[in-house]
Amino acid sequence: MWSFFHKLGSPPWLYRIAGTILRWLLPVTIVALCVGVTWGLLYTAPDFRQGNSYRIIYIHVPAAAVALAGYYVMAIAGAVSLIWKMKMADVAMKSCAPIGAALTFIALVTGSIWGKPTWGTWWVWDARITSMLILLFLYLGVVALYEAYDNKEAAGKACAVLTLVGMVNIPIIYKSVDWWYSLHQPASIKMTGDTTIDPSMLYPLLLMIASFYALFTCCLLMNMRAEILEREARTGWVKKLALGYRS
Amino acid sequence: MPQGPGDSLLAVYDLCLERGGRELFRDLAFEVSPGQLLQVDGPNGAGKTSLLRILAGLSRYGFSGRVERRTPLLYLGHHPAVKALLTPRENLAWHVAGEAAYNDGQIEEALARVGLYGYEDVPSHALSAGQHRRVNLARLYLSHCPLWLLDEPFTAIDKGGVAELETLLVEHVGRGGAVVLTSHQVLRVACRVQVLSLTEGLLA
Amino acid sequence: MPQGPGDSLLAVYDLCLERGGRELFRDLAFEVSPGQLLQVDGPNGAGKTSLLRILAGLSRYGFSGRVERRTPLLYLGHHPAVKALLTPRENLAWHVAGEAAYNDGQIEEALARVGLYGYEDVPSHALSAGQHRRVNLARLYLSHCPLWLLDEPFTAIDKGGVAELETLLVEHVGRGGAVVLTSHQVLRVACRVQVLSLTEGLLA
Amino acid sequence: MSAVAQAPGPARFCLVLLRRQLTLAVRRPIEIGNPLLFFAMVVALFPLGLGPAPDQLAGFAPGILWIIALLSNLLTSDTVFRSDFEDGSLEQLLLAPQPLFLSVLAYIGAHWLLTGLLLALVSPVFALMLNLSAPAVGVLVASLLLGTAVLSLVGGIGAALTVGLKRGGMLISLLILPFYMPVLIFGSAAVRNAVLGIPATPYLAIIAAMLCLAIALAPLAIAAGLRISVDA
Amino acid sequence: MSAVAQAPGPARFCLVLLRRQLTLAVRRPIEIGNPLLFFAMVVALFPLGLGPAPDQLAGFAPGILWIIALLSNLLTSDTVFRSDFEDGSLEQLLLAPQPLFLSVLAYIGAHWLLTGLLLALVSPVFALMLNLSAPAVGVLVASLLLGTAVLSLVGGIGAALTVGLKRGGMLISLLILPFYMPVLIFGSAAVRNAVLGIPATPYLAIIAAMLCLAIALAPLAIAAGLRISVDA
Amino acid sequence: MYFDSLSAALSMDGHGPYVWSAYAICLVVVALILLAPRRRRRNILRRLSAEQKRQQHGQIPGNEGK
Ligand code: HEM
Ligand SMILES: Nc1ncnc2c1ncn2[C@@H]1O[C@H](COP(=O)(O)OP(=O)(O)OP(=O)(O)O)[C@@H](O)[C@H]1O
Ligand SMILES: Nc1ncnc2c1ncn2[C@@H]1O[C@H](COP(=O)(O)OP(=O)(O)OP(=O)(O)O)[C@@H](O)[C@H]1O
Ligand SMILES: [Mg+2]
Ligand SMILES: [Mg+2]
Repeated sequence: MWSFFHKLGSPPWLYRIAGTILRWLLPVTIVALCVGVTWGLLYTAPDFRQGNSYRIIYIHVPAAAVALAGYYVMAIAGAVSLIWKMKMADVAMKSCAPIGAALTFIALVTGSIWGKPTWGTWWVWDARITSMLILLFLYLGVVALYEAYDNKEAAGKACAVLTLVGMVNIPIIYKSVDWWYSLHQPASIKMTGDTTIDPSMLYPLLLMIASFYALFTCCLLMNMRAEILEREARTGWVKKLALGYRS
Repeated sequence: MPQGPGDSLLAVYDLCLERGGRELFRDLAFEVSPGQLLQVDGPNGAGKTSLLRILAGLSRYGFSGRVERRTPLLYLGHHPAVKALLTPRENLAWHVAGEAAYNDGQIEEALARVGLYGYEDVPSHALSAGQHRRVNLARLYLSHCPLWLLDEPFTAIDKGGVAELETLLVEHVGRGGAVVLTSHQVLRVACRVQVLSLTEGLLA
Repeated sequence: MPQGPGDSLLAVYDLCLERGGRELFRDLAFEVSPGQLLQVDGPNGAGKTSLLRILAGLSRYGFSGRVERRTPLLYLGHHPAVKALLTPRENLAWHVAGEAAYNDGQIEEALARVGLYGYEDVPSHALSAGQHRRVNLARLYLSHCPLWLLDEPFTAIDKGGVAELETLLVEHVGRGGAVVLTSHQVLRVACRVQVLSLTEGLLA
Repeated sequence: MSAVAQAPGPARFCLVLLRRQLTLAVRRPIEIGNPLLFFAMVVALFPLGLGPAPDQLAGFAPGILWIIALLSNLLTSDTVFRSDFEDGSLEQLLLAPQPLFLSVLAYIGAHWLLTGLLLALVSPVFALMLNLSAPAVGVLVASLLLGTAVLSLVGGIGAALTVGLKRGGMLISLLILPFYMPVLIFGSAAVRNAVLGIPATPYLAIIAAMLCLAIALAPLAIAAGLRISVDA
Repeated sequence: MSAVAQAPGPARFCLVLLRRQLTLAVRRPIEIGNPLLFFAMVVALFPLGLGPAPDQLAGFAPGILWIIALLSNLLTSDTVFRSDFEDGSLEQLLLAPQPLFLSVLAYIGAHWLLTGLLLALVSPVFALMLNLSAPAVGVLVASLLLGTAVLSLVGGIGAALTVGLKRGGMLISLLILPFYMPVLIFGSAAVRNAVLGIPATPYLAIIAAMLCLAIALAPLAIAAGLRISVDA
Repeated sequence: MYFDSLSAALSMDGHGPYVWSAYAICLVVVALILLAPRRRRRNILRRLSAEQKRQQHGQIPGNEGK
């Protein structure tokens, strides 16, 4: 158990194992994404109320779900880095932020594109949508703070503090946004619709959700590998690695 | 674990520092004992300020090695920590370093000793460059910390001021204190000055 | 109207200055001619910086008297005018003083001469205190202004750097330029140094 | 050689810091008047920008007043530690033999006294300018008193994390605005309830709870942030 | 001894300054993104504070967008000359053998490119979030392009006058907000007209006229202000 | 396949532009987050290997590390 933790803390080991995982996970992810997209776009029947526009669900929901989960991954990594002073947790946390921001962005953009045919407007100030917007700000805040520091070790620590503060705040933010919305008007627009989802739509959706999780993992590992290299640029093992690299 | 003599005020083991891709020093190990006056010497960019900040505990990342601080210390850095809007008197009375509560008499005496008699109640931004730094140096006359870390304390100070400061350093060392300082000037003091040379510096 | 010799670069008539209720100097009158090296001397708070800013034309109120500037001048003050976010190279190439457009070769040479070879493209905030000031001093190697006004140019510069600067000053004076500078250090130069003493200073 | 003078107790040191910060502010009276003037002027901007329909304005007054209070807090948060960082006082504070938790609270307390408290005290004037009803004004003051304290504490975290950056610029607003939002929501909701005659105490209680949480946790984050900033 | 190297021509020097200012901004990409993010977040504050009713929001959208543009300009104006003052560059600029009028225009130009222009270009996104109608968006962009240039110029005057003060802080907002108001009034009126289908060009023409006036006069005031600030 | 023809698939009863643009944006963003770390890693390795080459030729009087 402890030896596993020690290994996790060792950059060369992590770098290598991430490479091994990526070697099979990345192709699988890409194939799954392609299959899911084709299935959703071309091989399912349209929704009886929303018509073909509902096909956006196959990217919208996975992106939103993974973006939400991503923040927790980031916060946990931040906590580990602050409490156990594990440098690799720092790296993981930093690597989460841009991916989370990108996925949140996808969820927002696809959502608002979807909104135009269904609600007739690009944007509404609904509780869930607003909290998604806030999530985007939270992610961008971490990215921006990290980039603003020159000393990357200090940057990691600063971001860890910020993420932890965010962790305390996220429930408050979500709760408050929910209350804010219920204050003003009844939910005239229901994103969920009470329609029980048809299995022919559910399976491609599940596949897409799974592949977005895999996508997140892949990107995370790739980002971590790059980050490890940059931080360890002066150590022997990276130099050896670079020596074998044809430019 | 290496064991230093119990009475040293500061001990440094295996200190290595790399900044901006250059190794500034490696495997630095020394102790500072009571009665010692240590001048850190070296050309611009040698790493004197970086070393002092590590000794003071302000830098905590980016170096390897261990520093043991066994006593309260007083650190004066490149920035004077003098608030332009406050008068010299207020600057000392309300100093954020919070070592002790000084009474008015003590403060006036310290200011007089750094040559600011008559300037106690002038806002600090209306002082000249040297006077501004002197406000900071007045802390040395008030402090009871055994260990002083001074980063170029003579900057902008005139000849008379430098001589007086040197006397003060000797007094402090004589009382059983210790001083680590950086300076590009040669110290003219009546006691032994140990020199720690950081030779890596500018390439010129 | 008093008439100075036609070839002086700077002439000062009847300069009086009072700051913070104290008279710093009165009826100051002198000329700076080509080939002259003038050191303004005096303890902290004597009014050296104030005088230089009046000579440069930066202070325009609060004094009486007349200053005639007959040539372009280069003023280096307490603040180095080095932007922390720009590299030394960019700092010189895009300098706001806008005296001339220097090419890359000239800039590299000037930086090399102040010992910043290899640091041309490091952001200036990652330089040490002395290196930061050296970027500013590199302008002296580029400038073609006959008259230099330098306010404590040796601050934070190491011994080697001070010696090189002194050589440069002598060269400049030898070429027919003139230098007015303040410094608390004694100049070690191989030419005549005129000293203008502002004795009023600290009361200590 | 033993220390002759005793270091002042933490409480006393805190008071000294508070006094120091307040004196610094009072040295430039303009600094104290500024948030108020900012408040006044932005209140004046709204009718100019939105068009002067008085009945609508009253409906929006709670939101508008709260948004302005929030912005004026946001704008001043950045300066809490900046000047101390630049002149080296912050280093000395970190080296001081005093609990950083309390010192930090003193800084934030001074900031709140100078922005939040003052703003809350003068807000009735502006509320009347926007036709807010009298009972709502009381709730407005109470919600501002509590809410701005939370804002100051949260803003302090952003300030601590960005103070060491060469150009923090508006980064701080990006970092802390999301955390400001709950305060805005509950604060304006409290006032709006009061306008409608519904009891506002639940909302005030929530803000008070947030304040307790913030007092307990924010100084920790601020202290950690300052240590990082001074190091970088 | 005669000057060997020629001083660059004023136009060339201006371009160098512009490039310098833009590089300084680009060195921290965060600086460029920040005004935009600030815009986005404050846009989100309004529904949170005022309530999410879409039709009402649309009515307020012109005013809200203009107020935010104004605030974000106000916040950044302060920094135009500050860092140059603090590191001594400003003194050197005043001593330079170059026309100060043009140098100052370069500084202001860079500020406008980085705040006004960028903001105008992204404003359609936020306009859509507040349900502004499509034809009004065009007018919004045009009015912002012209109006923010006036704001930058006027803001520069405030910045020049306050840069030498030990703690300018929000003094600048006090000085320049009154001058911002006409721009706000005409700018938001133009957009409101466009929403209602009334031609907006008269208002745009007025803003353009203000811009011409500002370009001719503001640099003079800024230059004078800088000389005073450096002296004090 | 649900659609009869390519044009039907493209138009999707009028919803085509929405659906396809959403997917296109998604594709671009996903491609970006996949390619960016890859490019970054390559750049680092390339820079390091170039640095080492220069050092072997003795151009930079740098330190040799551990
Ligand atoms: C910019 C606008 C939008 C945003 C930010 C947004 C955000 C979200 C979020 C955060 C989720 C939750 C995902 C999860 O927890 O697993 C979600 C789910 C969903 N969204 Fe959206 N959405 C937007 C627009 C839309 C539109 C216009 C529609 C369709 C009319 C829509 C339909 C759905 C559906 C059907 C789900 C799955 C619901 C569930 O399983 O709970 N969304 N969206
Ligand atoms: N802004 C100001 N307002 C009022 N008085 C000032 C101001 N700046 C400086 N003084 C006073 O003017 C006197 C001269 O200051 P000046 O900076 O010229 O001295 P200096 O000779 O350059 O000293 P140093 O060697 O310390 O740099 C000092 O006594 C100082 O108190
Ligand atoms: N923030 C930073 N980031 C990266 N490198 C830095 C940073 N600050 C300083 N350095 C580098 O570290 C080296 C040592 O700097 P330091 O300030 O310790 O020098 P110093 O000996 O105090 O010099 P000086 O005599 O000029 O004050 C310099 O070569 C400098 O380039
Ligand atoms: Mg140093
Ligand atoms: Mg001086």
